[in-house]
Amino acid sequence: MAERPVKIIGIVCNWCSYAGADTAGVGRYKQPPNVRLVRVPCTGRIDPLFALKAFEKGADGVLISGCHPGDCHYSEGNYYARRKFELAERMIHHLGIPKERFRWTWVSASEGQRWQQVVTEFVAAVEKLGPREGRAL
Amino acid sequence: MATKFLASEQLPALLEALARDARLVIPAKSDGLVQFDIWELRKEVELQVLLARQSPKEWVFPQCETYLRFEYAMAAPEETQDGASGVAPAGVAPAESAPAQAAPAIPHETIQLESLNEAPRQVIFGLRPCDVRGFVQMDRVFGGYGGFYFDPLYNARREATTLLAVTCREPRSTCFCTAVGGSPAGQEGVDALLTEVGGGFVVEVLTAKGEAALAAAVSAGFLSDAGEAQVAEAVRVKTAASAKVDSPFTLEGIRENLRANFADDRWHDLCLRCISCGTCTYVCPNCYCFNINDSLVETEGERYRTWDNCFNPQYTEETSGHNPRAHKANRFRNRFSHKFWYYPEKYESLLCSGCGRCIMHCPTRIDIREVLRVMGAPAAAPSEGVAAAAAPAAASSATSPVADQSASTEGKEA
Amino acid sequence: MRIGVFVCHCGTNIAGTVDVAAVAERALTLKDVVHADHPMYSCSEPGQASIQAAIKEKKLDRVVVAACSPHMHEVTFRRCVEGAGLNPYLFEMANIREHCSWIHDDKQAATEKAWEIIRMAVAKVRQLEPLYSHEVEINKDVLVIGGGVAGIQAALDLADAGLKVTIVEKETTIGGVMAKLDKTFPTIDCSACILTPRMVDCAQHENIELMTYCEVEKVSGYVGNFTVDIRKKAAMVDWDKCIGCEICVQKCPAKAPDKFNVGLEPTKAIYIPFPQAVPKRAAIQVDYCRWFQQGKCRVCERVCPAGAVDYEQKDQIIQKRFGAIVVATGLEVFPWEQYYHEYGSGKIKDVISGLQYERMLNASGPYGGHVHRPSNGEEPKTVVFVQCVGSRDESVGRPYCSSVCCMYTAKQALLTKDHCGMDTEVYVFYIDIRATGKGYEEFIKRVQTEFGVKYVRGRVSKLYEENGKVIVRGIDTLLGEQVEIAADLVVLASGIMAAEGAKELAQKLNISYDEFGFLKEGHPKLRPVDTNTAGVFLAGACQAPKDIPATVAQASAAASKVVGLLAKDKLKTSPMIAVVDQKNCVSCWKCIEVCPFSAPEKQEVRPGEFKSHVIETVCQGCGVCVATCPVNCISLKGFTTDAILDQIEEALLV
Amino acid sequence: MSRQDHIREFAAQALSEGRVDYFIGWKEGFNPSEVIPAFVKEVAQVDQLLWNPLCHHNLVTFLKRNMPDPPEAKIGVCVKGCDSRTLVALLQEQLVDRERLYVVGVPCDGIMDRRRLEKEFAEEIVDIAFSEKGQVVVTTRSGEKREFDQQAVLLDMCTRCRYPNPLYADDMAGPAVPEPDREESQPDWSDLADYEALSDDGKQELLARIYATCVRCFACINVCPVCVCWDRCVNRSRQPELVSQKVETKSNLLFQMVHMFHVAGRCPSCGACDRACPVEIPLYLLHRKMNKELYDMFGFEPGTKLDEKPVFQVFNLADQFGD
Repeated sequence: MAERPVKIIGIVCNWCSYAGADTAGVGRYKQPPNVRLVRVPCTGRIDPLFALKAFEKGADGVLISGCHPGDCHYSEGNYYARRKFELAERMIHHLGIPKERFRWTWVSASEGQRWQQVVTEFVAAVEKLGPREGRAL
Repeated sequence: MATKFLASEQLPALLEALARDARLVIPAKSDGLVQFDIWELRKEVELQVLLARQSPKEWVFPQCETYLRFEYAMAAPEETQDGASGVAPAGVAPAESAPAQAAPAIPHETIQLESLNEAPRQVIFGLRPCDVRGFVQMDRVFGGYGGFYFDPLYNARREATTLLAVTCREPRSTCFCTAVGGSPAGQEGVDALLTEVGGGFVVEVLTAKGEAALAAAVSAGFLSDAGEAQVAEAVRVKTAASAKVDSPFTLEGIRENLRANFADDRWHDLCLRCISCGTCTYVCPNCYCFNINDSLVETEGERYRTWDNCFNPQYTEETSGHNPRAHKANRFRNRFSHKFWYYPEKYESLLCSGCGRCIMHCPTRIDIREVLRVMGAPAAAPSEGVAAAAAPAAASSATSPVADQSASTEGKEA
Repeated sequence: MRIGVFVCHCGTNIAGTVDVAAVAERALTLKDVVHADHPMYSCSEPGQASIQAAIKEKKLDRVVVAACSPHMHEVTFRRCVEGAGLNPYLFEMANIREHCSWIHDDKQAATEKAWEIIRMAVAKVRQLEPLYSHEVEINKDVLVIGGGVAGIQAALDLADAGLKVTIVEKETTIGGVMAKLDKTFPTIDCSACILTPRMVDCAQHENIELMTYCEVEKVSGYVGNFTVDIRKKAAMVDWDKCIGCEICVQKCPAKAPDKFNVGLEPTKAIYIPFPQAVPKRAAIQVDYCRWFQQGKCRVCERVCPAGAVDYEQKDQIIQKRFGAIVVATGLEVFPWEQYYHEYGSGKIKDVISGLQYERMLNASGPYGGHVHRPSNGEEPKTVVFVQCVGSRDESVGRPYCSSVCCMYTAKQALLTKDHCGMDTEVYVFYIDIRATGKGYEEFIKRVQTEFGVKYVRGRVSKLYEENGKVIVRGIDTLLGEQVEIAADLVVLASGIMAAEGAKELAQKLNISYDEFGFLKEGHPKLRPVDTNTAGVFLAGACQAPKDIPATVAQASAAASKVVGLLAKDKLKTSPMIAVVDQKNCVSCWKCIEVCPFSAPEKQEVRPGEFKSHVIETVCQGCGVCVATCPVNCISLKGFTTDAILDQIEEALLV
Repeated sequence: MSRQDHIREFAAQALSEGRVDYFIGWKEGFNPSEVIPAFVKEVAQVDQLLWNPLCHHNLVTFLKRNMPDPPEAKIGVCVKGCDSRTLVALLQEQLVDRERLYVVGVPCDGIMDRRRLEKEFAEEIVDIAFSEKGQVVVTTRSGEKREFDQQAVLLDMCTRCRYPNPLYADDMAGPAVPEPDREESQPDWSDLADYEALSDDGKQELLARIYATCVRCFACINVCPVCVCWDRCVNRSRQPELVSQKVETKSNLLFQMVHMFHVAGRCPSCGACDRACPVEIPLYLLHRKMNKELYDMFGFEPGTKLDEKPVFQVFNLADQFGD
């Protein structure tokens, strides 16, 4: 039996990256179908534990994206968030979850093409590692 | 029943024989920590260290057990007359027609239940008489004693479990089994008791269960009949061991005294260093409180129970947010009062076998012996400034959160 | 719970790639889903009608529409379900167009993905609760901070709209930078002639209260209900008595630096900045006053015909309440002396700043409009202008363009020819000419051709004195050669900075500012006069360097925003905000620490017991506090942790 | 005057002058090998107080939310260097009321790793004594005596200590001990090296083994001096259920990660959690790593400066994280 397709949880802010993914859609920028997006108002709303929770529940990868620094709709949310994500990234790797399975980045509402690129690259990286089964987290 | 002798070198063979037709659980060392574990995984039985970190309680009363699975079967909804609504899945039984005005029922939701009760045959080897008494004391709460609740999960497992205990040759300074009616060589609830003597163990087979568990070993010749000298040495070992156990407090009048001291401010002093964690209850051989959880994801769910403990701030929290045991001291008092007052009152048995694990492993070494010496003794004279025995709850309720509820409420525990 | 799921065809936009009928059918196997349908166009009138009909017939209490992006039609469908009597927030959109059908070709994969997206939406909708907007009473008074042209314009517009306005100005007079200017480009209008009538209007308008020589001390509250502490600085003159006769100024024996004239000539310790000042009131610069410094003098007190001088005056704090705030704190000129040591650090007398030159040109300035060399008082024969001093220069930490210098330099070059004669040699060193306004490019052309001002493209590397001249050494990048000009006067087009104290004020107002201290607009394109704090608006150069027309336009825009805001008697707040479950609050105040809007506050729930409370009207719903709260006792309505976790979990059920 | 004498004297003064309602120090436990937190309410009891290398408890734990009894009690407390950093972390966020505290700083030469000693004997340890020469004499119940070099049986964290002297104290129990030049030296994270050298799968296997043991007793969380949620810990919450109540490896690890993220920037790795864990889970693998990364990210050492804020409650526009 073929390996199951990898499943990636994407958590994106409403104003930039969710809209950027919309822009990608409007521009018909084709993407692999492995990402499931959860919309939140701001990256500042994202508890890094959501990513750990996703891994616990069996996600093969977690992608977080929001407004570029300086562009936050709420002016400061992503400044707090990037500190947390940076630590989360390091700690997630510390737990033996390969770096390639967690990515956080910035995609603005106008960057449809960049969204396509981010998704395509990330899915390819996770696919290279394959599905995660039976891990400690 | 018979008294046998097991030569030291035959111990591995005995364990192998025991493991043949039952799950064998032994104390074993891993990363320096002695814990009960399945023999197949760790074959070195550890009898030098007196007590495993945790009691063997979890092998009969697991910390977390799923005992019910359920699934909502989603049939289709009632068909509508409106063709435009499109979806008309095939093979769906039409729903019962509901009265026109009422909200339509949800006829498409049925639930399937599957109850789980795994009770493999098992032998716990190498536990101590106090560990066994832990089970014996706990049996009452789960076993329907006095016409109360009978827990099928616990009893099935208890039934399938044989307890082969080992006499404590070198009791610790924290041991107080004799103070609570036990002994380093206690036989209550023990299916067979091994006592280490020169060259091996004297094995006293005490119950039919014990006999059955050891039958294979007897027929294979690992166990021979014990000689008189060996039996005599075992008696000496036991006597010597008993002498090494302190009797740090007296049970006499303890219930009455705890009741009298219920609202005493000294509870606050005693628990100042308590961090309100659950360590004492989770290492304890007979703390049995548990919590029930449901989890449901989409249509599938399960019900499981997990250990809980009276130090958990949410232990008695009510839905409203009110907690009758809001203060750490209230919760602290409960543990000791439960073991020596409420439980005995209801089940006619103490709920402490004196293993001392709670003393050894408490992060701040809260000492149950000290607590009982203070609070289990007659209330202090009023001249010492403690408003308690004579002027109970009402008088001190203004200053002491301990006094927030009456003793009788607490007494209904468990 | 009775959930209805509507999977939109969107013509072939979705149905072309996703098997919508099959997905709708599968949706019925989900827990709580009692109805599923697949309309051709959900957003169309028949589509919406079918949703409303289903809500009524099937008694749906939650609705999921799987269609396009919520950015497209969330509002549409919220209204739709509300029309059928459902709370609009018991609705969730599953985006299976932009995020699915449009980006995938494989029908099977797209259908599978659409199915999972819908399941996630159903998982979320189960967690939603009805939400209700709240209404709060609003105060209709407006505070304008800053009395320059931006503040004046905003105040007049607001006052004309019938709102009570208070202008707080830190100087003794309103007028700001524009009052210092001689002429304005490109029309060469007299700056004072167009500004002073407006200043007078402000003073006379029944709806405007001028609070000059005042500063904002503290701001609390929120949109519709701000409470502001204003510090009225002690002028040492009782302004109720002062008649602005200037006798005190004439008799005062102590000299003091003249801020208004940018230090060209000193003024007196007791001063009135300029003749047309509004209000025309005197104030004492205590640091230079002989009475305050040496304990003798009191000349002003003696000569004052009104008996207005009061040496005992103290600062006063006045508390006022407002519904909205317009920030118009304006600009400051870049202190080039501290940075450009190659230009002599301000030690060469005949090197002056553009603003100083304005005062020199001005007829009511210290020299009566006569251009002369500060070193010897002679009229200059060769004048060199240097652009981009403190603009577009990373080396002094000012990478941005100050936006007005190209134009004011051209204007000053023209005025030089006008004042000193057409035979005066006038050079302008520039990097690029930015003349993007109406009539600006034509103006530059006119200055270059009609007035013969010589434009040299290149930077000036050094200014130094030699034989009574200022030697300007630079490069002409068009010719590719070194240029050296012996000038009589050099005017530096010093750039624009945010006003001193803008950052501190921004902190008090809880609005953002950039690394240069310019205040941040709500959105660079779509909310250029809003800030991220509701009820606070921006006007003029406090937001970014801009010229007078742009400033006035923004001021009017800010005013119209305020009018729009205060046109209602009550404010409706978004219900998708954070709310504290005080039962679980552990009073760690991390929420207060991180909130960009100061929405959480300490609320005394029982005597001495404080819990966090989010002020509904202030919260913007970003959720930073929610992610920071260690006990998760703050939840963001519409985006609860449960809803997020359930979506994640649902997506991962294989 | 020994540090112990100082402590007793400070305690006696504070109690007799009524500056504190009670004074928290250390005293002997149920035998001389055990030291426990002491809560002294009367001057007559100050002689219980002791100071020796067994005083591992971080007494700041007893200052945090809901611990003081009565809640408004004025408290005197002893802090070692590492303990003082947890106190500073609480003070940074105003989570304790400075006005109600009297802090006695105790410069520290390092604390015994009692668990390591326990593992040297099958039998119970009943006495641990310290000689002048830096030797530790351990006696078991049956009378066996063995000597150890004190430096060799210190807690691992004490051998890497950068802050042996309290950073915040009203009075100091004796002179400071020598400490590293922190401007010059970097923190030593070599204790993590073995774990970090593991492959991703190796780490997961090890974690799976370690976290299978966790019993969710909350000792780590409740003893943690900077973990203040106490009765409201989100690890107990079932709505939202961030961490499953099911006691199993995955959720046990997640449980611990919740703790780690919630103390990130406030935890100075005092090690109280490691020592409290009844099943000896090496929690340092997480909190030391976290602090290593925070140091790498921000050059930040939690709880060292009173006027600093924990790094996750502030931000810097110039932060250079992400792409």
